Amino acid sequence: MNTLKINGSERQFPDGTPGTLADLLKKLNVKAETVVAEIDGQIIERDRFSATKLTEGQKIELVRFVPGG
Amino acid sequence: MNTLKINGSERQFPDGTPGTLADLLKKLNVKAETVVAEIDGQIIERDRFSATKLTEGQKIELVRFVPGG
Amino acid sequence: MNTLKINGSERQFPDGTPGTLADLLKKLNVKAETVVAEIDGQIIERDRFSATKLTEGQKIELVRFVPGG
Amino acid sequence: MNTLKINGSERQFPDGTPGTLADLLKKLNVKAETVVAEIDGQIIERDRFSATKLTEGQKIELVRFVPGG
Amino acid sequence: MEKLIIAGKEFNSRLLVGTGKFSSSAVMAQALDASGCEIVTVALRRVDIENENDDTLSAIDRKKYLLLPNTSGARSAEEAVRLSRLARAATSINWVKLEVTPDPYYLLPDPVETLKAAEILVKEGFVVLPYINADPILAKRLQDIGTATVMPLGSPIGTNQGLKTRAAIEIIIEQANVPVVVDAGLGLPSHAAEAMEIGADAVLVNTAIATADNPAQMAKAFKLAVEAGRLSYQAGAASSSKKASASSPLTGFLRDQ
Amino acid sequence: MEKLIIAGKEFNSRLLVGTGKFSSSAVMAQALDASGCEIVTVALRRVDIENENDDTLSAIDRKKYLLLPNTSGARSAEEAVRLSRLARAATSINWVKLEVTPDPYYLLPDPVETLKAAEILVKEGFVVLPYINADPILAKRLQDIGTATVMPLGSPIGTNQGLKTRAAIEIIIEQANVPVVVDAGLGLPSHAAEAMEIGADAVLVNTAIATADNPAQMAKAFKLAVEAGRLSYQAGAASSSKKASASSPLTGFLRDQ
Amino acid sequence: MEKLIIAGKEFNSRLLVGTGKFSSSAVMAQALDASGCEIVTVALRRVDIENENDDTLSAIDRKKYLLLPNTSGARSAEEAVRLSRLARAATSINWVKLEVTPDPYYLLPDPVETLKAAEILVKEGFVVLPYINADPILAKRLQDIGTATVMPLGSPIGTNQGLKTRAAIEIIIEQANVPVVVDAGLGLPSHAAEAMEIGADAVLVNTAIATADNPAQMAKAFKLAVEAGRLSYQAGAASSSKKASASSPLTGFLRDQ
Amino acid sequence: MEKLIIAGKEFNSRLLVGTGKFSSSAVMAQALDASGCEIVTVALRRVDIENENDDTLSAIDRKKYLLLPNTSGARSAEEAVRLSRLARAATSINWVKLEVTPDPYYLLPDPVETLKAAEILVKEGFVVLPYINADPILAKRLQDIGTATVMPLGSPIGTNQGLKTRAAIEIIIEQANVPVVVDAGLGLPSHAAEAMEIGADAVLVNTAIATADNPAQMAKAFKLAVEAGRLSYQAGAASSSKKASASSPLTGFLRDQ
Repeated sequence: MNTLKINGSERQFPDGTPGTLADLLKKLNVKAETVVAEIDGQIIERDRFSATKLTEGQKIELVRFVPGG
Repeated sequence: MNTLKINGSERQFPDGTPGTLADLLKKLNVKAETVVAEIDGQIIERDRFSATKLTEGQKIELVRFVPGG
Repeated sequence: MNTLKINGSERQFPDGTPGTLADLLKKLNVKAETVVAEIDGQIIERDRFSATKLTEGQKIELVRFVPGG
Repeated sequence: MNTLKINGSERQFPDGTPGTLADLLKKLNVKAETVVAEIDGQIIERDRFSATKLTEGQKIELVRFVPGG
Repeated sequence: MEKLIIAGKEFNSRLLVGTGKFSSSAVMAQALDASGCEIVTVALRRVDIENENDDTLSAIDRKKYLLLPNTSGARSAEEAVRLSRLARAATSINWVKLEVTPDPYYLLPDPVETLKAAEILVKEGFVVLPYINADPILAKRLQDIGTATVMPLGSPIGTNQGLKTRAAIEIIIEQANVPVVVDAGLGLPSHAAEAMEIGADAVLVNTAIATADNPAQMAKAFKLAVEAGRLSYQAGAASSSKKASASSPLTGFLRDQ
Repeated sequence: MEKLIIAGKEFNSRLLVGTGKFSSSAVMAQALDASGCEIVTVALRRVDIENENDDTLSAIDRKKYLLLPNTSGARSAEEAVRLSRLARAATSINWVKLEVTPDPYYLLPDPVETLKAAEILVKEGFVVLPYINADPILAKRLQDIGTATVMPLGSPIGTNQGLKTRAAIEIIIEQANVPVVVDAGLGLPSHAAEAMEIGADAVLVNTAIATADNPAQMAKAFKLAVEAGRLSYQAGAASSSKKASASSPLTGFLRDQ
Repeated sequence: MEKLIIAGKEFNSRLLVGTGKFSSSAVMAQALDASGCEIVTVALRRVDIENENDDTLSAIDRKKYLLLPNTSGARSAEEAVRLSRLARAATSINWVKLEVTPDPYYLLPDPVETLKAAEILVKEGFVVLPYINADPILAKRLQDIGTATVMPLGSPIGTNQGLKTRAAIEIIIEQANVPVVVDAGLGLPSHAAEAMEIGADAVLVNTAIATADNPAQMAKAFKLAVEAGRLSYQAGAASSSKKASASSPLTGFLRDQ
Repeated sequence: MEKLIIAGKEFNSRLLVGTGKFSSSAVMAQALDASGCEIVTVALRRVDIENENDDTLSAIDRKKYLLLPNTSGARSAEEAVRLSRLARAATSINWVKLEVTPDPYYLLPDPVETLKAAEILVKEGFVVLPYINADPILAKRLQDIGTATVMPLGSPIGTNQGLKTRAAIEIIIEQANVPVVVDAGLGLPSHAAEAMEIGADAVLVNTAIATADNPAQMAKAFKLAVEAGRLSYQAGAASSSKKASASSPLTGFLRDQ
């Protein structure tokens, strides 16, 4: 199994999946164009989502704008 | 019977009683030295309580000081 | 001579003049349509200015609207 | 001549004078018990005033308490 | 914004403007125009027959503005009634801003003489708008005898101190069944907005506009502030609290609990 | 009204609006429209991957409004810088409303951490709009290191208490060479007007609009109040005085001296 | 501190205390003692003949305190006059605190009825201390007809809101030639001190003392605050300014220019 | 009144007095005596060696008063630390009122430099009483690093404007575990009483006393006001309300329903 820590909680995925950050977002039904991603503290520009391979144990943050003052 | 209106409510007394304002106060267990009296709109000085005869149908007000701002 | 008290100060006029309130206003160069008049405490409607004869010793008030809050 | 910078302004003294900080204070008519002294940024405790020799070119600060809020 | 109704007459503007203290008729006319007001107050005075000048009020278009004569200068009910009658003779209408101010220094209104004059004038068919201290009991008595409004002061006339009498005016508004027009002392647009926010039906402003460096611009500022305050009153402002509350979400932070 | 200029960018509106606490995206959109604002603040939060919902901010037309991300939730300079970088990655622009609020109860800003974060962000080329206590010295230090504005609070966020810090904000305005935007605590249009009257360049409002019974109408009220306050500031308001002064002439009374 | 003189009678204390709302006679007695007051107000009511209880006011030592009967409950001048006469019959002296409050909700005084009653009572030889709204003209009229004091309210009775009417009371004090006693609404010692600082001759407090958790201690607090305010008034307080000024010397710093 | 405890030292008085601005040593000595204070602040300055005069502070009996040196004049943490060390060398004790005021005009404290200096001085064993803006976060950070008190300002020093920062100081008091001493800007006894009523542990006054026409009497006034405010805080003041409530009974009126 493949374990990723996403937004603070661990998630298991079948080996070899999700291949890329883009694949992960699709799996989670999250529109890529609305989010920003950070992998192990490194910001990933949106245009590199599909080029970014995910590997066991990475800490992934998916954030987006919400209403605020 | 002898009817007096005291502080807004009617009261019956046996004929001939209460003879005087002083008698009335005694009947009501009201200390004379703490009250002021008004009969039919006329103020009765305290020293005249016992000299003041009461007659059928009079309106009597018995007032006293109470805490106030 | 003919003496009138106008707005608090006495004024002398040749006998027989000013005949009417309208005449007086003309003499004083006051536009009739901008003023209200009071003679001896009596208000004179504007349309009666020319019909109103003036007589010796009258107290005449000529007032008008001015800026105010 | 012997030059000292006292409270920001230079002062000339005959060679060899003032020998000590205590001597200087006496020269300036400053009561030792009311002041604190600093020589070249170093605080000098009051009990060491007379033991403290002064040498050419030193920067001396003499301060004291004054009224303040 | 729903209309202001005084004595059955409808007005779109909730800002009344006084015409005193302007540097010139032209400046006044521009300010009145910028204010969007529909009611302007004027005073009644003796013609200066020694040096007669043109009628400075001819600058006011009486089709555009309702002229509201005041009884300024009256020190008693009797003088106020006399001035009111003269004013009625001079205008087509019978509205009067009732002022009885015996004190020449602070020009504060006399409650007793004002009530007395109001009773006479209402009987004579006048539409009476009385200028009063912020006195809820007096305001109630005046509306009970039939005045068209009550006009409590925010602070002494011409002081620009603002809504010093807020606590009392809130009570007046709560008890009123005629329009409450806050008069005197409003020195800044924020003062006017505050008066409208607590539910005043209108405000009257003169000194703050007339004595500003740029009266027309200040008039515009008061116009907007009065509208702002009225909209806020109707929009149902949230109450204030001592405790802070975040305007951004308190969940989803980028840290693990 | 002359334009508001922040970091070289021009704006016609001097009212900034926060997007939090609205009952729905539709209500928010109407309120933003009614407010006439051109800058809206947003927060950055984790996506809730358990129950993914649509992007609630899609209601905001980014051609019409400049999106100003805040760093709400940051308790230290480090967290604020991290959030700022993420925000920049998410937007085309590099503006950020800097908030560092270690205290979860009153959400008051930390002066030391805010200054530290501002120094880093300015070096990294951010346009920094720091939210601060009404502290004139801190405001000066921030503008000296190159922040685009200073945003002192009027009172604790969400309290609607108004301009409690007026005395200090007057000093900040006097010393400022960048726009002063009063942020937090303005609960009524009169509060916003007051801030503008004393010379604030703009105000930011969120809670007072979002939690009103009718947010769109309240937004309109704040729009007018901000314009009123600015016009008043420029029109040169007359000062207030203790002594009254008549608005009607003190001569020509109907009586003989 | 120089003495307070009312109707020729001298008093050392400038704090008058009302006797209402105390939890018990004992608590009241302790509070009166702690307050150092010399004048206490009482009300006049019908004896409840159905369940006669002891005279709760026997706790008050009439050698120590001047009993000042009020006319609370009166809704008209007529009722107030009647109550005043009954009070006089009950006490050795002819002092009365005149209250005419037609409104049962805010208990605000009626200016017209109060003036009417005052005229009658003064003629009958009463020493009249009228409770009024903060109305300078009414205050002047009352002192002109011969009342012994004027007692303007600071804010509606029992609200503890403090000196909301400060602006008007300052005018009343300026015009007064009888003692000005601020009555009603003073909720904290600082409110009483403020009233004395602006020149009030005395204050009357009831609710704030009687409803405190510890009435005797609060009474002591008001005693000290009234003295503090009076001393400050006489000591000639320096005026406030916008510009700061150092309290430490601005010379002799440890640095070379 | 329970004692005030600062750094383990007990004091009976909750009024600290500054020694600046008095017209003479004699006047100062009388005022200090009348104030009942036990802590007096002093500044440190260069001796004027050109015209040496007697030590003006010899008038202060150091057995009676704790001398609290301030660091006035310091524009940075470094200068404040240097002054503190000199002050310690001059006194038997190691207490210091920490002031860092880079701005020569309003003399407002620098939050960053003040915190930096406090950290150094606490490490060196000083008892640090920092003068700060009314900033709850800064106050918390200072008490966390071990300062003996926090001393937030009421308004800019020497302005006599009073407790302008009340809203923030209430938060500081709520969060404090060291004594909160309100410093600067308190111009009248009522201001000092208000600060104590909301729970301040003490106040520091200088300008208001020193510049009064009669400093000794004003000092006495502040002494009483501080005691009044403290007593009120402990006595549990009743809260204020908008609705009035009678202080006399609402039953037993002389009329038949």
